[in-house]
Amino acid sequence: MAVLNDEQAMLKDMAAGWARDRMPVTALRALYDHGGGAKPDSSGHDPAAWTEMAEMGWAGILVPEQYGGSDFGYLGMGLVLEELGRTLAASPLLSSALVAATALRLGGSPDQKARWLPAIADGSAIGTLAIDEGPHHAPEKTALTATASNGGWTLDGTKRAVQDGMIADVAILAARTSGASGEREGLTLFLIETGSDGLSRQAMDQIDARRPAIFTLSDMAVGADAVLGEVGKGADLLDAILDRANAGLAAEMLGSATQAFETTLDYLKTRVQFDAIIGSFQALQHRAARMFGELQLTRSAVETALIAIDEGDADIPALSSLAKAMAGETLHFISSQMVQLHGGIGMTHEHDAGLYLKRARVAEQCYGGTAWHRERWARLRGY
Amino acid sequence: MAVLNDEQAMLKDMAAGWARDRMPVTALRALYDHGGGAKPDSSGHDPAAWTEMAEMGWAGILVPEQYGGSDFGYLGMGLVLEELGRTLAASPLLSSALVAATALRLGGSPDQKARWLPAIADGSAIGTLAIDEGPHHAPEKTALTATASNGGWTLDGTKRAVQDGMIADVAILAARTSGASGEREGLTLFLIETGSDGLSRQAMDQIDARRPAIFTLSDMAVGADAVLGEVGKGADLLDAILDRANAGLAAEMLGSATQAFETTLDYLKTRVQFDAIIGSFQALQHRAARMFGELQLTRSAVETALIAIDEGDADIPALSSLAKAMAGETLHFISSQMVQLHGGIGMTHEHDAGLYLKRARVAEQCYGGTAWHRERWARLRGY
Amino acid sequence: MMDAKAMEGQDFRQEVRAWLKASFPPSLTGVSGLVFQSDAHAAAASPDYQLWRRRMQEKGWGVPHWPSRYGGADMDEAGIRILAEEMTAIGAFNPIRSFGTMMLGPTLLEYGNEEQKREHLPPIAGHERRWCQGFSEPGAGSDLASLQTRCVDMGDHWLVSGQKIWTSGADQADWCFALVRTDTSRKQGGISFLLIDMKSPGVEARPIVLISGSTHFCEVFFNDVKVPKGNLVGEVNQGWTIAKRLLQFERNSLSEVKAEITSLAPLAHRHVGTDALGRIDNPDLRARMIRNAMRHEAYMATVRRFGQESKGGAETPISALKNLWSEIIQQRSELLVELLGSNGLGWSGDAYAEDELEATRAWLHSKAFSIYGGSYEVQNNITAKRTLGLPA
Amino acid sequence: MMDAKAMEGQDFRQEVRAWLKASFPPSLTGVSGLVFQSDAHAAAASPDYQLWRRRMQEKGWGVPHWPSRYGGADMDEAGIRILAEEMTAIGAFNPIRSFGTMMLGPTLLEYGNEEQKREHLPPIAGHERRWCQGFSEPGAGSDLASLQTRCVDMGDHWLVSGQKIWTSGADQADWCFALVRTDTSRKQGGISFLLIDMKSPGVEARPIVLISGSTHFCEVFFNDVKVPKGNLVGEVNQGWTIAKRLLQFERNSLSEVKAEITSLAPLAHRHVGTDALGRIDNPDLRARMIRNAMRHEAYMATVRRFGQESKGGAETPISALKNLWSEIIQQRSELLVELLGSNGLGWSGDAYAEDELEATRAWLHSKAFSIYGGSYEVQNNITAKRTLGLPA
Repeated sequence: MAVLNDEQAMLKDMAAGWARDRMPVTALRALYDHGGGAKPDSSGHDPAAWTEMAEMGWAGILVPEQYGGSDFGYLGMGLVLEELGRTLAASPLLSSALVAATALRLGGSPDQKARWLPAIADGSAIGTLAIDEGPHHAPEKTALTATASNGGWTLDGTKRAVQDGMIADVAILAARTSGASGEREGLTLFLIETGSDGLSRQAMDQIDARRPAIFTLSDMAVGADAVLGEVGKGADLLDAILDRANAGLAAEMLGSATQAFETTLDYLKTRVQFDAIIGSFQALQHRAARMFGELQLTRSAVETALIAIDEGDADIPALSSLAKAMAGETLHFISSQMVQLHGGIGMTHEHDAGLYLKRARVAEQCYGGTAWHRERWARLRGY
Repeated sequence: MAVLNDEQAMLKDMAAGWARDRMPVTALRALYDHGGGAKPDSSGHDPAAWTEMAEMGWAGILVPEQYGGSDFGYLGMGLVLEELGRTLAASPLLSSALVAATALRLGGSPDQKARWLPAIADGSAIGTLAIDEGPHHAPEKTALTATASNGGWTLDGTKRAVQDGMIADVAILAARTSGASGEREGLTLFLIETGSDGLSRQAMDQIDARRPAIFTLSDMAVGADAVLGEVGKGADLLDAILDRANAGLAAEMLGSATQAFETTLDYLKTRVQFDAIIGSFQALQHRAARMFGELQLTRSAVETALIAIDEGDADIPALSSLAKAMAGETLHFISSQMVQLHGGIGMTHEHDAGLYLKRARVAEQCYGGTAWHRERWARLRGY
Repeated sequence: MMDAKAMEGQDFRQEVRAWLKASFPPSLTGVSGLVFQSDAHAAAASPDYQLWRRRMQEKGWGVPHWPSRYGGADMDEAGIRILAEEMTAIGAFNPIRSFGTMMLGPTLLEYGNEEQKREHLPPIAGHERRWCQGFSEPGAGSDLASLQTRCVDMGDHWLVSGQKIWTSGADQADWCFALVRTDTSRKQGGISFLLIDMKSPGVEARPIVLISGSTHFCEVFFNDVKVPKGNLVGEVNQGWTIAKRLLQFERNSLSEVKAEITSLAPLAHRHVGTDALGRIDNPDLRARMIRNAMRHEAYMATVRRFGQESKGGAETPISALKNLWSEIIQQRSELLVELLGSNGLGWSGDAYAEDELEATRAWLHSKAFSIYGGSYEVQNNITAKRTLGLPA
Repeated sequence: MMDAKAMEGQDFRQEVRAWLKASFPPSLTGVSGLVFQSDAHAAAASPDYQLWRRRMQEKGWGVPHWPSRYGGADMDEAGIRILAEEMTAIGAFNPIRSFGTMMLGPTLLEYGNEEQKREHLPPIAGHERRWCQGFSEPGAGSDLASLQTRCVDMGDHWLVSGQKIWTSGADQADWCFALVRTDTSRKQGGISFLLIDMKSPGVEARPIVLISGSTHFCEVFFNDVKVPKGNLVGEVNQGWTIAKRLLQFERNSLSEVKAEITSLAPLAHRHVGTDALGRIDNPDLRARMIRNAMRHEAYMATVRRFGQESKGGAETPISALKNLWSEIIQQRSELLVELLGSNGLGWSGDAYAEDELEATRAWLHSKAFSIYGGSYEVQNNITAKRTLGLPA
C-alpha cells in the first residue's frame, strides 16, 4: 500500500466502509438473472447507489475545483476504485468520473468543460468513451466516419462494447475524419449526446452483469463544437485518456484480486478435508504464497502508474500498460484459484468465486487486454 | 515407452547395460578439467569407447545392409541415444551414425555412399554436419560461398559450433552457390574431408566438455563430385537431414531428462530435513508429479517423431520440431529442479546435477533451440 | 508371410468395412470432431443418428467386448482394434458410448451377480437406461471416504437416508449407483455399493446452477428410501474397493479424448487477424496459443501411446494424464475466449453469435475439469504416492 | 511554506551535494550499474575507487546511521535519505557496503557488548576486516537448527569442534561469526552465536568448486579450536534468536538490488537480430523476454514501495520478495544465455568473448539464488505461515 496523506487515508477508509456496507457482492448478485447474465430490465448498475457515490463527491474526484470537483488526483480515485473492485461493485464511476472527466480535462474547450464537468462532478450526467468497433481493442482501426457538412459533421458507423453505454448521457467518440483504417493520423474525438437523433443503442448481456452497448450512428449530425481537441489529431489525446483509464481500471482489478485472495485464504483456514484444515497442506500453502507474491508485484505496478499520472511523469504510457498487464494476469490467476481451491462449491452460481472469475475476463479485455498491453509496453521499451 | 519388437528390446537392454557399466557419468567427468570445461588436450570424447560402440554395430544402425550396416531404423537408433543420454555419454554417435549417415542415405550418390557409408558403419570414419555460421541456428542465412572453378568448386567462409568437428574425418557442409543470405534457393551441400588443404579448425571449449569446432575455409578447392545432392537445391535435403537429427537429439535429451528425474526422485526418498524424508513434503511431491507429467508428454512426442521417420510419414517436419521443443523445455525444467531439490550439494561441480544442467543448454541449442522449433512448428501448423 | 490368425483378421476387417459402408449414415461423418456442442447436439437429434445407434445396438458393437447375452458382441482385443480402426477410417464413431458403458457396465461385469448383470447390462448396451453416480456429499468432496449417507439393514430391505451432491444428470436419470455407509465404526471399510431406482419414494433430485449456467449437476436427497436387498453390489462393506475400481474406469474415460485436435488457428486468423507474414497478429497471444497447441498435440500422442502400452499390460498413470488434460484443455478454453475479444464475454442475446456464447460457457465449464473426478491436488497426491512411490 | 526541519534538510542537502561533487571521482559514474562483473571488478581495482572508499570512510558515510564512535556518522533517517538521493542523482554509490556492514554490523549493534562493538565495528565501517558466516552444515541446510558443531565451556575458553559448509569467502576471511551448539538437549534453544578468529589454530577452510567454477564458498573445519570467552555474542544459548535477526538483515540485503534495470533488449537486437518492425526476431524468445522484463520492472517498483512503507513501520514480506527476486533473476540469466545462442555455451578460450563467458557463468551461478539464504521452499513456508497465517 502506497504511503498516503491524511485525506487519502480518510477517502480510502470511507470507500472501504461504504463498499462493504452498501455494495457487498450481494449487490452485484442482485443485478444477475437466475443462472447468470443480467436481468432483462437491468441497467447494469444501481442508480440509487450511484446517487450516494456522487453525494460523497467521488464523481468529482478528478474534476477541477472551478467546475465543482475536488481535483483530488488519480491515486485518490484509484483508492476508491480499488475498494469498489473488492466487492465487484458495478457503477459508472470509472467510465464517467475517470475516463470522461479525463477526456474533458485533457482535451475539452472552456465551453465543453463548463457544459459537462459540473454535471459529471455531481453525478447528474454520466459520460463514457466509445472507441472500439471490432471485438479487439484497436483505436487506430477506427472506421466510423465523420464527414464535414454545412459547418458541422455527419457521423456514420458502429461502436461495440461501449462501457455503461446504455446509461451514458454523453460519450467521447473516436471517428475518422481522414486517412485509412490503421493510421493514427486522421482520428478525431467527438463529444456526442446519446439522446441525439441518428444514434441508436443496443444492450449487450455480459457475463459480469454489466450492460455495455452497441452504438449505431447513421447520418448523425453534430456541430463543429462537438469536436474534442484538434481535428485529425485525436490519436495522442486518445492515448493519454486511455493511459489514465487503464491505470484506474487496473486499480479496480487489484481490489478484486486482493479480495478474491483474502476470501480464498479464509476458506483455506476453515475448510476441513482428510481430517485437516486444508490450509495446512504445503502444496496449497505454497500456492497461496505465489498468489501473495503476484499481488505484491501488481500493487506496486498499479500504484506506480497512478502516482506517475499525478506527477505528470513522462513514462506514463509504459507504466500504465505495465499496471494493466500485471493486473490482468494476476486477477485471472487468483480468480481461477479461487474457484479451484473452493472445489465444487466454487463452481456454483450461488458462490462468489464465479463472479470474480467472470469480472476478471471483462475487466482484462476492456481498453486493451493483457496481450495488447504487453506488446505496447514492449514497443515502448524497445523489445 | 513405445511397444518394441524383440530386436529393439534387445538393443535397448544392451545399450542400457553398456552405458551403465562402461559410460557412467564419471566417464564424462573424466573429460572435464577441474572446475569445468574440457581438459586442454581433450578430444571431447573417449576414442576407446567409440571403438566399442562401433564393434557393437551402433555406428551402422542407419546404414543400409549393402554398405555394411544393419538398417535398423530411427526408433532403434533413438533407443540407443536415449540410453546414452541417461549417462550424458559423450560420443560422435549422433553426428556420425545418425546425421552424416542420414545425409548420405538421403542425398549421396552411389559413389559417395560406397566411399563413406561402410567407413561410417564400422566407425573407422567419423562424419558430421557443418551448417551454422552465427550463434543462432539459421541454415537459410548460409553465407559461406562455393564458387565454380575449373570443373570443381572453391569454398570460402566459416562454420561455428560444428559438432564433434575436431574429430570428424568428413563433414556435410552447407554452402551458397547462388542467391543471397536468407534465401533457401542457392544452397548446396558439399561432402568435404576435414584433412584437406584450405580448411583450418579451432576447438571450442564448451560447458558440457564436448569439443565442437570452428571451421575456417579459405580457397578450399573440391571436385565436382563433392556436391551432395543437387546444386542450388540443398535446402530441402538439409531440412530432411535436420528433421532426423533433431528427432535423434530429442531422444538423447529424453534419456537425460529421465535419468535426471530418477536421480532426483531417489534423493527425495532418502534426504532428511526437519526430521522427515523431504519426499514426504507435499510441495515437493506435487513438483515431482509435474516433472513426471512433462516427461510423459516428451516421451510421446519423441517416439512419435522417430516412428514417423521410420514410416516415412508426411508430417515428419512438424513432429520432429515438436519432439525437439518438448525435449528442450522438459530437460531445462527437470535439470534445474535437479539442482534445486538437491540444494547446496547440487550446486557443486562434484555432483552430477550441474552436468545435466549444462548438457541441457547445449543439446537444446544444437540444430535449433526450443524457440526456433516452436516457431517452425507454428508456421507448419498455420499459426 | 501371414499366419492363419492374421488371415481371419483380414476377413473380419473386410466384413467390418463392408458393414460400416452399408450402415454408417454419411451425413454423420466427422460429427465426433465437431468443435461446438450446439452442432453436436443438433447432430445427435437427427434421425440418421438414431438410425446409426439402432444399427450399432443390433450388432452389439457399442460394447463389443461384452458378452452377447448382455448386449455385447463377445469381441476380442484384435477385433475391437480392427473395428476402431475401420470406424476412424471413415469418420464413424460409437453412438452408444455413455456413462453406463464406460463406468457402471465394466464394474457390474466385475462385481455384479448374474441377476444384476441380466437386469442392468442390456439396457446400458442399448442406451435405454440412464444412470447417475451418487458418490460425493457436501462434507465429502476430495475426501470421499468420509461420506455419511446411512444405509440400514431392515431385514427385507435397505433403508437409505442422506444427501449426495455433484450427481450429474440425476434429474434425468432412471437409476443411481451410490456409495452408502453400512458401518459407522470404520471409514473406508464401512461403505457399500448400492443400486437405487430414482423413482423410489423419498428420492429427490434438485439441479445445481453452475457458473456456466449449466444445471446438469444435482443435489440428491434420500429420505428413508426403501431399496431391495438384491440391489447391493458385491459384499456388504466392499463398496470402497468397487468404487476405486469404478473411479479408475472414470479417470480412464476422463483422460480419453477425441482423436482429432481442432486447431484454434483458423478462428484466430478470423477474429484476431494476421500480420504481413500471415501469422496471428498478436504476438503474446500467438506464443501462448502455440505452446498450448504443442502440449495438446503431445498429450494426444501420450493417450495413443498408453493405449498401445496398456495392451502390453503396462499400467497407465491415469492421475498424471488427467492433470495434463485438465491443464491443457482449460488453457485452450481461455485462449478461445481471449481470441474472441469482447465477443467472448457475452452471456446471451443476439449481440453475440451462438458459437461465441458457447465458447464462453465452455470456458466457464472447463474450470470443473480440475475439480471433479478427483481434484488436481488429489491427482497429484496419487501420482506422487502410487506412481512415484514417494512416502506419505 | 517550509518548516525549520525541512530548512535544515535543505542546508544538509546542499552540503552533501557540494561534498559529493568535490569527492566522487567522475570516472566511477555508473559503475554500480555495470552489467558485467568483469567490468565491475576492473573498476573496483582502480585507484579512483580506492580514493572514493577512503573519502567515504573518513566521513563515516559508508554506515551513516552508525554511531561515530564506531566509524559511522550518527545520521538520522532524513539525512540518510538525502544522502542516498544525492548519490543516485550523480551516479555515485556506497563503496563500503559489505557483508559486514549489512549483516554482522547491525547484529552487533543490537546484541553485542560495548567491548565487542569497539573491537569489531570500526574495521567493518572501514572495510578493513573481512568476515564470513559459519551457519550451514552438511546435515543442516534448510533445517539450520539441527546444526552439530560443538562448543564446550572449558572455563577460561570455549572449545569448538565441527564442520561448516557454504561459508562464502572463508578462505579470504579474517574472522567468522558462527552458530555453535552449547546445549545438546535442546534444538533451537541450545545454539550460541560465536565470533572466531580464522587465524586460530585448528581452523581450516577448503574452497568448494561450484558448477559456475566459482571457489567462493568453502567448507570450514574446526578442530578443537580455542575461542576466548569474550567472543560469545549475547547470552549462551541465545544464538538462534540472534541468527534469526541476522538472517532478516541477510534476506533484506538479498532482496535489495541496484535501482536501475539494464534492459536485455539491445543485446537481443545485436545477437538475435530484428524483424521488419524492429522487433527482436524470435517471437517465442521475445515473448518470454518481455514477460520477464515486465515482472522485473514491477519487482523493482515493489522494492521501492516497501522501502517507503517500512519507513512507516510496515513489515516487509522479505520471504515473498526473495522468491520473486530469485525467480525473476534466474529467468533473466537464462534468457541472456539463450539470446547469445551457441556463444552462450562456452566455458573458456578465445572462441568466446569475455562477456559471453561471463553471462554463462552468471547463469550457472544464479541457480544458487533459490537455494542459499533460505531455499525457495523454506521461503514459501515462511510466507505461508508468518505472513499469511496459515496453520502448520
